[in-house]
Amino acid sequence: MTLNAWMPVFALMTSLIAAVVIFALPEKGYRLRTTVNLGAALLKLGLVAVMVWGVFRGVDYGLSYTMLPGVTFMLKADALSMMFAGLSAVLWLLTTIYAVGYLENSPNRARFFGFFSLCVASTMGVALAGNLFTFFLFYEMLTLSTYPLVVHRGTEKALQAGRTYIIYTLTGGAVLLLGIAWLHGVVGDLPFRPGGHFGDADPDIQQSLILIFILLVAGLGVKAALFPLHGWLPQAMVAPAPVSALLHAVAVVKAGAFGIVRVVHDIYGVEASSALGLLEPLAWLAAFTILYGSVRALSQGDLKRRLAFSTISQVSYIILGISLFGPVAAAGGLVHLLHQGIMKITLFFCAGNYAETLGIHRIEELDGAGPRMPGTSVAFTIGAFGMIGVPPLAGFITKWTMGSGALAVDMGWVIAVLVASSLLNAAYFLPVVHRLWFREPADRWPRECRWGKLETSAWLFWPPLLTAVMTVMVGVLAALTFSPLFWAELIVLREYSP
Amino acid sequence: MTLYLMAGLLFTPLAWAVLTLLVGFTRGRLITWAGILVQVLVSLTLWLAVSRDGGFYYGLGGWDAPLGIELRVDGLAVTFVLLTAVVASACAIHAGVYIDPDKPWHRYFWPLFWFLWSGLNAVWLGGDLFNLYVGLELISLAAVGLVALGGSVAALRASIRYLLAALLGSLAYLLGVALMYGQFGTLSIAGVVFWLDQHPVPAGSGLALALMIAGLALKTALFPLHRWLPPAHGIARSPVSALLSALVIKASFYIAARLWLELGEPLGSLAAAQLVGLMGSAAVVWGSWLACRQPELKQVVAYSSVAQIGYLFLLFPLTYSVSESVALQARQGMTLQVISHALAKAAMFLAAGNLILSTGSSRVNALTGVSRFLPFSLFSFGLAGVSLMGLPPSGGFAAKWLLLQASLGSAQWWWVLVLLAGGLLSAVYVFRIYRASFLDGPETDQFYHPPRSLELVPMVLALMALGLGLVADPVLSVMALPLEDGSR
Amino acid sequence: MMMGRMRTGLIVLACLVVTGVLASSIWTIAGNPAPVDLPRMLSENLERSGVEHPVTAVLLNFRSYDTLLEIGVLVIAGIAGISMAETTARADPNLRTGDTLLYALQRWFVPLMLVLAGYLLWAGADRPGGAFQAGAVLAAMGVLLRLGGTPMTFLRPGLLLRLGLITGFTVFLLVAVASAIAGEAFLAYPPALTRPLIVIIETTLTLSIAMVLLALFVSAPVNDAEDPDEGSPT
Amino acid sequence: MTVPLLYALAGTVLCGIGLLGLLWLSHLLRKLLAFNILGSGVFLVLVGLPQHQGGPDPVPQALVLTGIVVAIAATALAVVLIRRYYHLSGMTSLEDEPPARKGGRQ
Repeated sequence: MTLNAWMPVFALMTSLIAAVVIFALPEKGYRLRTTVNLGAALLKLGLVAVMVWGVFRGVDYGLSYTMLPGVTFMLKADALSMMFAGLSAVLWLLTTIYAVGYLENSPNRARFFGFFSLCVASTMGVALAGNLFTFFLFYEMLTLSTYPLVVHRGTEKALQAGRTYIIYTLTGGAVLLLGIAWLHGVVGDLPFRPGGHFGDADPDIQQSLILIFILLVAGLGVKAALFPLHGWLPQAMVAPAPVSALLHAVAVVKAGAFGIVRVVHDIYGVEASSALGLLEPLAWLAAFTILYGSVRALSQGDLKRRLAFSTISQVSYIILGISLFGPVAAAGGLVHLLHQGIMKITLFFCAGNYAETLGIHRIEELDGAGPRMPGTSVAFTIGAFGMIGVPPLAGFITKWTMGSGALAVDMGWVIAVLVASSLLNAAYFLPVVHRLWFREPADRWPRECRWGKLETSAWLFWPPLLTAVMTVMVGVLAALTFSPLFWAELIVLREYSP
Repeated sequence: MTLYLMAGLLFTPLAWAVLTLLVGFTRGRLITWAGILVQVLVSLTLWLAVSRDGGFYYGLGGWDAPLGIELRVDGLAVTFVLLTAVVASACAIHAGVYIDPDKPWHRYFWPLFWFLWSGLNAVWLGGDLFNLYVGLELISLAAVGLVALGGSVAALRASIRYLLAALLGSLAYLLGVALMYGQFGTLSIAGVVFWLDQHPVPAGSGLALALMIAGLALKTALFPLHRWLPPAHGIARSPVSALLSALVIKASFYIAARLWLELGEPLGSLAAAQLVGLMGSAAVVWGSWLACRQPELKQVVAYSSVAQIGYLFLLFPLTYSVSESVALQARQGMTLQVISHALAKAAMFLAAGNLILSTGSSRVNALTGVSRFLPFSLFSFGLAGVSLMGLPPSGGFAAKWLLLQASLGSAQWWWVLVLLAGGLLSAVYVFRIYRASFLDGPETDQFYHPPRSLELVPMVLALMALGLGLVADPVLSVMALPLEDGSR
Repeated sequence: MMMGRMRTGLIVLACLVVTGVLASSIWTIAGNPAPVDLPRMLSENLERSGVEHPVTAVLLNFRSYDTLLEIGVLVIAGIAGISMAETTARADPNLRTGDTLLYALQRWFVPLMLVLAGYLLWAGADRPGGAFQAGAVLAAMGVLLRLGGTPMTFLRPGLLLRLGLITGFTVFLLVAVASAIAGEAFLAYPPALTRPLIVIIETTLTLSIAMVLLALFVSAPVNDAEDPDEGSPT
Repeated sequence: MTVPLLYALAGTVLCGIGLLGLLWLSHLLRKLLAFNILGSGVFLVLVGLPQHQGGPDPVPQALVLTGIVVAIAATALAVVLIRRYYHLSGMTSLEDEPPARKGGRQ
């Protein structure tokens, strides 16, 4: 066992141990808890950075042992997992900073931060899992560790949302388990491998493979909020803002989308999936979800709910990207995994800031908030423009790459979907931006708090600005080495030419 | 060496029962701690010995079967012996703090506890049909005595019902034993198996197996014979409930499983196997459903036992006329389910006891706001719940996975549905408890904080249940060890 | 009413079916001879067992572990019984009887039963009889005494009673452990001592069995002290 | 048909009667008696069924002795429990819920 073999374990452990320590600390141990939390997040970031560099050079980070007869527990770092792991490491740090400020003076913080760390540990596990079985392990752990975060406020409404959340995700988990167990029964234990395993699948098992694929995607689709399995997501908006940010930008929905990518790319393989006729229906479903989410977002008056429907729409870009049979489109989809995370977390941070500082929850209350909170509002505007796909921001890179990818494989209808979606994005984001900057503010804000010399608490102020800057950077610098786009192309290269 | 180990396993519990009977509660506790140490050491040594050298038969009193009583010391038996040592020690440590030492009748807790333990060891190792009957009765009577210990009307009702059910079950089993003896002229299970291997199955011997398994199913509270269980497990003191749910019902199931695995193929039938599986499935559904509707915390946990027992009985259809590998998976799944349920359920009952202690009420609704003040016991409860729901990485999940593989492998897809639906249904009642505790309640901190030692015990058990899935392979490899003596 | 009738009918039917199936099964089984001839093996090994009577040999030697556990079961019943009993001494007015006939019977029966018990115990070695039978007779004698109003204070829950309950069991156990320490398999009596050991075990068992049975009779569970159920307000 | 076999068949009848009583009766003492009848039936089967050329089989006789002791222990325990139950609640069956507290004699 070399150090390299243990690296994924260390990356996992940083947040797992942090969680245990936080649970053990007393509720009042405020300073120590923050220190532990931030320290662990920084450490994880460092570890992940080392591993990203290593994976780029071709170092093999992996660990596996037999957990059950015929089943291995396998952690492995490849390019795709590093993309997700990197995203969660960066955003965990920022969200932790944000959450410290957000939850100041509220009860049950030990519980909150404990489960928060646990949730990140699970996400890390999802990213680093080396086979479907291990993936499922962490996938279910993620479900459980996010439940206490969703119901954190303890109100009747929060508990109701938690119930919906758990019904959806556990049922999805059961379906997924059935798919995994069946697949295991048919072909045994399969590690994730670029190019997949079924390039020359036995015709006898094709029927089973198709059914299993449907089960797997249905199970994963719950978390990825694919239509019609998305019902839990808007309800889960009652959770505190950092949780919404984490759920929507990093952990839960991405875990679902990431799982679908894994199944298509690394279990079935793009070619085999396409040969089995599985990709085209998936693409249609994703395209429909994109439009459906956008249309529903139009009519939401609550800011966070609007963002939630926007998420439903945006996550399906990833699935649409990989289900178009072609490397360029796949790169577009994968890069959106990162881009959407950064942009959406910016928007949620901002929504949280409005709620915490001015007591604003609904869109019509935002009138004139821009001049009152210029930093937050600039960040929000950048995030919104990014979502719409204004050049040269992150969203533009995604849509451009996917569009050219679709043309390359002669699927012109995708362009239409992309354009329609962008128009809808604009239709539900621009009014918000307009209200922010160009409307007269009402006489008084719903519930205003003063936080010293900045427009809001410093803990709340800097994270959205940082992510907004990142939104700009990943777009502007997309051509550089180690940009998300570069990394996505690296993954696709390994997938399409194994 | 073996001699001392066997003597340690079979006689120290009996000796400790004598010692603790002679002293009061507090001194009994001290003596019990010493006894626990001995038992854990002996169990562990035997386990290590068997995992190194393989299993063996041991004739008690120097008389081998069929004349004497023969013990069968194999991987499965020693694993359960070790499990018993862990769970019973945990319950005893918890009970030592939990039970009020000032009530005069509580001094009898310790001797009954030790008799229970000796009966359990006798059953795990037993290879003789009649000796198993005596062991079962020892367990049943000690368990009834423990349930009745408080002497309240509700406890008496529950224990009388429990006693009658247990006695009926035992007699059905004994009738089966009588038929077996009449048929084969021996009481040694190994002897019967050996004879059946070389001769055609004689007519009329199926009934013996059916009677024995029916009696044992009644003692294990398999649906629809489960009605006695929830009152008894719900009303007993929490450490007692933990012992009953974790170990006592497993003893009768263990015998049933052993009989089925050894004799099911020649003496059973496909219809019987499917029928038992069907009853198990009904138990999963019905038990979970009732667990969702109980207003009392411990009743929820008790009905959950009814449901979890159902999974165990899927062993019967999954090992009857299937391929060798499927039968192996089913056996392993059953074993893991027994272990993980024992650990998780003990943790859950002990944690429930702590929760009741701190809220001062046994109702689920009283948990409102507890998550703010008592996260530790609640945590243990929650972690144990993870195992009951069969979510990874718990032992419950590993068991479910293996049973799923066995069902898929033998194309009995209907059990797949039961397994998956059962997991979801158990989530409903587990999350019902979480939900109650997360509800924001009155602001006052009216909760009593139990001592740390009370909180630690269920946590350790719950963590073991949770971690079992991660180390399932090494554990299973010991259980699969064959007996070194193949001549029998 | 209708439901009750149906239920009764069903139960009767079920019992009939069970009886029928059982009887036919027994009929079939009785037709085949048993493959293992245990009685022959038993008589071959009887000499080594140290007792002449095969039943006693089986009980106290071949299957002595059964007997040990069986006494354990009896002790458990005793423990559970006295755990319900009252702890403070109390004169029992209900049991003071002035019945002359009972007194007369006592005078006759008590010595007779003592002798009978002694005989049964001694007979166990070579013909039907043994510790349990003797103990039962002894207990019956105690019941008679009790009914006659003899207080028998030693049967009040206390150390003495508990000691009495387990003496027989303890002796049995000690012999087993001692034989293990002496290097034999446990519950294996050293050949030279087999007979005296079995006599000692039998005697103490008789006393203990009588004690348990009598205690269960005497310790009328009529006290009102009880535990509150868990979680109910105290 | 041998004499022992007759015992065994009589045992089955007793089993049937005992089972009927246990299921049908509700008074606890009667249930207990039914249990004892059932037990006797089982013991008769145990003793009567084994067929050997060389006379009676002592092993089942020893087993039955053990079984009787166990049955007596269980019966005694049950009687103690039932008596106390009656004392505290005034009821003789498990069928209906007990009244609030304490009826009974005295």
